[in-house]
Amino acid sequence: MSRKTTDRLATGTIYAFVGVVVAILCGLIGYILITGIPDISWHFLTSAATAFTAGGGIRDQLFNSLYLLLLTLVISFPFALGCGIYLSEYAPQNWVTGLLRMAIEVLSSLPSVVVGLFGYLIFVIRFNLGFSILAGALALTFFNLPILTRSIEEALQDVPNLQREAGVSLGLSNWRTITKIVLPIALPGILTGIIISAGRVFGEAAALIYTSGQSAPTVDYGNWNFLSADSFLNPMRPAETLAVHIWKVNTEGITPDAVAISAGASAVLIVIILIFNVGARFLGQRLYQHLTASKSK
Amino acid sequence: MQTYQYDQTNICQPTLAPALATRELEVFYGDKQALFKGSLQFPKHRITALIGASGSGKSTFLRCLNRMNDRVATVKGRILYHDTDINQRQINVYQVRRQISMVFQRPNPFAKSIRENIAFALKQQGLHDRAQLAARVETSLKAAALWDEVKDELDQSALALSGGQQQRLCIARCLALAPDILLLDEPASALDPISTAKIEATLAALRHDYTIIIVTHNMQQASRIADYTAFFHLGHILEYSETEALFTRPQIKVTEDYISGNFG
Amino acid sequence: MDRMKQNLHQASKASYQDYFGKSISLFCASLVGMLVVAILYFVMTRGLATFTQNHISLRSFLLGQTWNPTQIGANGQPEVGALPMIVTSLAVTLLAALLATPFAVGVALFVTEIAPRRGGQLLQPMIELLVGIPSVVYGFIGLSALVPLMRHLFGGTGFGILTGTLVLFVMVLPTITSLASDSLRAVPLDYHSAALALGATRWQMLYKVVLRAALPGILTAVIFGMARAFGEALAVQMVIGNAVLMPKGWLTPTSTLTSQLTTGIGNTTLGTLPNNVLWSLALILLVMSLFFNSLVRFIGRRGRMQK
Amino acid sequence: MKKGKIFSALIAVTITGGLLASCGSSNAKNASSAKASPTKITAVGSTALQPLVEQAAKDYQNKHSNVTINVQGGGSGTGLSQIQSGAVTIGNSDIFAAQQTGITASKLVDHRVAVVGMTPVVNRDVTVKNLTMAQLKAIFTGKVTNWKQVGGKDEKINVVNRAQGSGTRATFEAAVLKGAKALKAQEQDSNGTVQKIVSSTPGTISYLAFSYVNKNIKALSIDNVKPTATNVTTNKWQIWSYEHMYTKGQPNAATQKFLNYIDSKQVQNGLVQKLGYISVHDMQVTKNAAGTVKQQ
Repeated sequence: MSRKTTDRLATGTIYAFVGVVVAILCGLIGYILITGIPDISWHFLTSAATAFTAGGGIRDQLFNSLYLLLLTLVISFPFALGCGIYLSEYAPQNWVTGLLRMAIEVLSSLPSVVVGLFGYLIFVIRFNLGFSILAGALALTFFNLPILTRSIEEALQDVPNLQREAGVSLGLSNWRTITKIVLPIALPGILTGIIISAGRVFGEAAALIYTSGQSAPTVDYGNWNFLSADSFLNPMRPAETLAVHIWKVNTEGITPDAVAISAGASAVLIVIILIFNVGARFLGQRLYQHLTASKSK
Repeated sequence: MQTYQYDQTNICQPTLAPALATRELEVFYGDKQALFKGSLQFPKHRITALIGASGSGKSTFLRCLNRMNDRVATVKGRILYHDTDINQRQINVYQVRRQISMVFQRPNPFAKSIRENIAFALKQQGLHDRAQLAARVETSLKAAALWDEVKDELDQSALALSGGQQQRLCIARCLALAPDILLLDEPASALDPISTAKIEATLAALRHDYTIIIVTHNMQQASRIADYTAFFHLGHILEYSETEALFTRPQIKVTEDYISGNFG
Repeated sequence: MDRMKQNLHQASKASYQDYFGKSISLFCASLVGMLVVAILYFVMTRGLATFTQNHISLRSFLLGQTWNPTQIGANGQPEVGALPMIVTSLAVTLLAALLATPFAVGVALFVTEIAPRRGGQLLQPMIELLVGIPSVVYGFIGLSALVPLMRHLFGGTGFGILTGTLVLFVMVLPTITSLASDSLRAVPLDYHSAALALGATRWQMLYKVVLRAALPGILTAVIFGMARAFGEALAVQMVIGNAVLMPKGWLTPTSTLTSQLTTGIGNTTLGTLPNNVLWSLALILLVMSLFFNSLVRFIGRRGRMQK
Repeated sequence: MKKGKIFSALIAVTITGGLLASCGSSNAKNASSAKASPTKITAVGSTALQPLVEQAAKDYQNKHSNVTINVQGGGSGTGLSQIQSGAVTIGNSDIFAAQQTGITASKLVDHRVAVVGMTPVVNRDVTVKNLTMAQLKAIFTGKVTNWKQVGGKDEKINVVNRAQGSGTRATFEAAVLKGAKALKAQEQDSNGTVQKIVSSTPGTISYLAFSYVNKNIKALSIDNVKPTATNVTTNKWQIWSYEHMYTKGQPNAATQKFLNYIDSKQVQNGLVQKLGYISVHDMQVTKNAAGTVKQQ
């Protein structure tokens, strides 16, 4: 077989693989959207869920999902960033560092129900946080940290060493060089990491059933005092997220329109992740251009 | 292949006041020794060239001078600057690098605008006055002979410049900090002859205000611009004298073979 | 002159900055490390209780084939043989990773090398979308579409390793793809040009140079993918049949470690044997992923040395 | 200059945010416990009972604003172990505390709030409509493996069991298997999943709470008794159990009031029946933990 034929064959194979993946992708996303979109209405998005009658919405679940995601990122991002910077820029090449890396990778393979139960026994019971958004966010931080740390480290490592030398040789501290020169260049990569982990947080159910709970008490969207019990911003209140709601409706739901709610909620979830994805990319590009002055000419 | 004697060296002691000097500098990468007992004195406001084949240790030596090897290698010996041994742990390495600045082999401007490339380090040092910053940007770009080419596009990305322009921007970036000593690691090796000529002209103009130490592959370049030249071979500094003397009357056989192209 | 000497000896703003930066990042790293240690310790103490408090022999746990923690078996010990689950977990994880890797690498190559514009801007975000679909949705689509399909094609009930593998395949695809394309992107462009300049065809360039250079990164991507497959519970639970039986073929109901863990954890009481053995299952999961992790690292290191 | 600041500001915000959130937890807690005016009741456990308690709690709180009731699932096992350790106010369970290993039932006070009936269900393609108790037992112990052995068409029986330790399974095994060992088969935890599997897999048999029987699956009669609420109240239909809300010792006043509310006519005749349970008030018999049934 000549080199040319091999080349053509290999390219063909890659195209075939891509074709199959695209087919699965379109099939799956199409299926979710087609079955779900007809069930989405303004009423569905803006009314509260019902326990046993038809016509319930997902307002609270939707908000809870977003709020939980935000809180999780706020807690986990700084630590992941610090850890990623440490591993990429400061860590000496020795067994301790190797162990840390391995531990982080092992953490990412823990089944979510174990993380959930750990979160339940530690945060909900021991720290007395109760079933709360905060407990959920802390449990999800365990999930988020490995993938986020890893992608931040990778993104930092992809920045050419020449940039670090340039900064350091001007008498800048390593820290300044990292934060002001290396980090902006690594930003698109870091954003990808955030998107992926955000998607996972959004779709996670098992870890949240035991931590942020599976009931959504009525909250007052006009109450901005986040210490008040019925404020929508109170991190100490229990909160059922969209993914947990889908799980609950599917497994124990007795509403007559459970199938429609589940399909609609799944579609909403996908659409939101899509918006998030596109938005984050756009924002990342803008921020990158802003920070590096590399406007496309 | 001829065998050479490395214990035979010819190192001059320039009479001019030294800006920087090394005493028995040795560098190890793990177990491998890359530099053996390098002792040189660099006269103030002169250009010194470091020449030698690839892997002769000249870049390694240069990178020691502002402690850029800290994280990758073990450096032993003394580096004297202002009567202080700066190769010590307790020395403020950032202060050292502010005084002893470095330009690298491959141009490495920051992924920022041209203006920001120069102003960035100044701002980090606490200079925030707009007018002063603008003045410093202008003077250093002029000193690096880049001003006329870029003065209308200071807010463009530095990455859009040509290689030669980028390298001169890197020089300007160092000059803006008003260092004492400028270290250049083969600054022209990745550039075309025209850009190289421009860089050489820039360096020649700078020699009155700066002490310059330049690593180069190019012996013509060394003979054109350098006042003093040191020859490195396999981690040893074999010969160091005034450039003219070194190129016309080398005292060591290896040097002679190297500069006449009979090497190996 | 004196001033300079003083400056050289004195710490400056930059020194403090670096001190600050190093401490804060070290703090974060050690905190992350501590979290990991905490959760590992937690799982370990609970998982080991089966052996230390309930005096189950490790042998009967690892090699036994009957799982019935609430009943006493013939030997007077509760029946807690986890072998069927270990086998099934290993099987579905390995198969899913084996199946997904060529697809993921293919897509990653497409996205980074063949059509970076179209692929990178459209295909990759779409694939990353898959990560966000809750596993319960995967499970129900698997249950309502894949299981009947399998039953139709191969007979039986449609529940089993094959169905589980296929669902996991889709679930790990995005993880492996996006990490693999990251590591492909990190291969310097010089490598490409150098190979092409030597007259290599695109495939030779990709196979001999780019893939080779990105190998450690791709292996890490596979570990992360396997990790996800290992830990996945809700989706697999619905399509694998969830019966603790040795798999006798591609499509006989069986159970993974995680699916049994998830099913049982809400129905048992903390501190009792049926609960402790579930934590032991989690411990096995940990040990297994540790093993895979080391194995892949070892292979990666060998691969790099031969390069 | 502005550009540079943005990034550091970003980092600063996230870091302080993170620190605040992590230490803020204790602050927030102090603040809420300092107010301490609303009594907090936390009920955890059975997922089957959760919708009832959750809805009842919602209605109750509308009338009594000084109580915050937090209802969560987690499974009967979780409910019982958490009430035993005193971590929650109420532990919801599908089974008697005495039936669960590791639980000291004498320390817990049982509050029976509803009755749930369970029925064997089959895929619609199964032609059998009625089984004897003995046949049902034979199927779930693996002695009968084909529908034609019990009067149906020639089709393999696919058994889907419920999770070990779950209330549904305990009830079913107590009423049907009576101590015999169940066949090793698929095990599913949730009613919804079982419903889906039974409706989509030909030849499948499993069992569900009454409220989950829908038009896609078929409920079977046993010994010609139909699975109806009326038959449960007289114990003619034997597969049923209580839904329990356990407290550790006697409940405090606020909890007792809430439990009374659930036991009230309003809830028992309204919500309980709307959600597909059977009111405890309607029962003409009682059952104890050992499964002995007595006329009331």
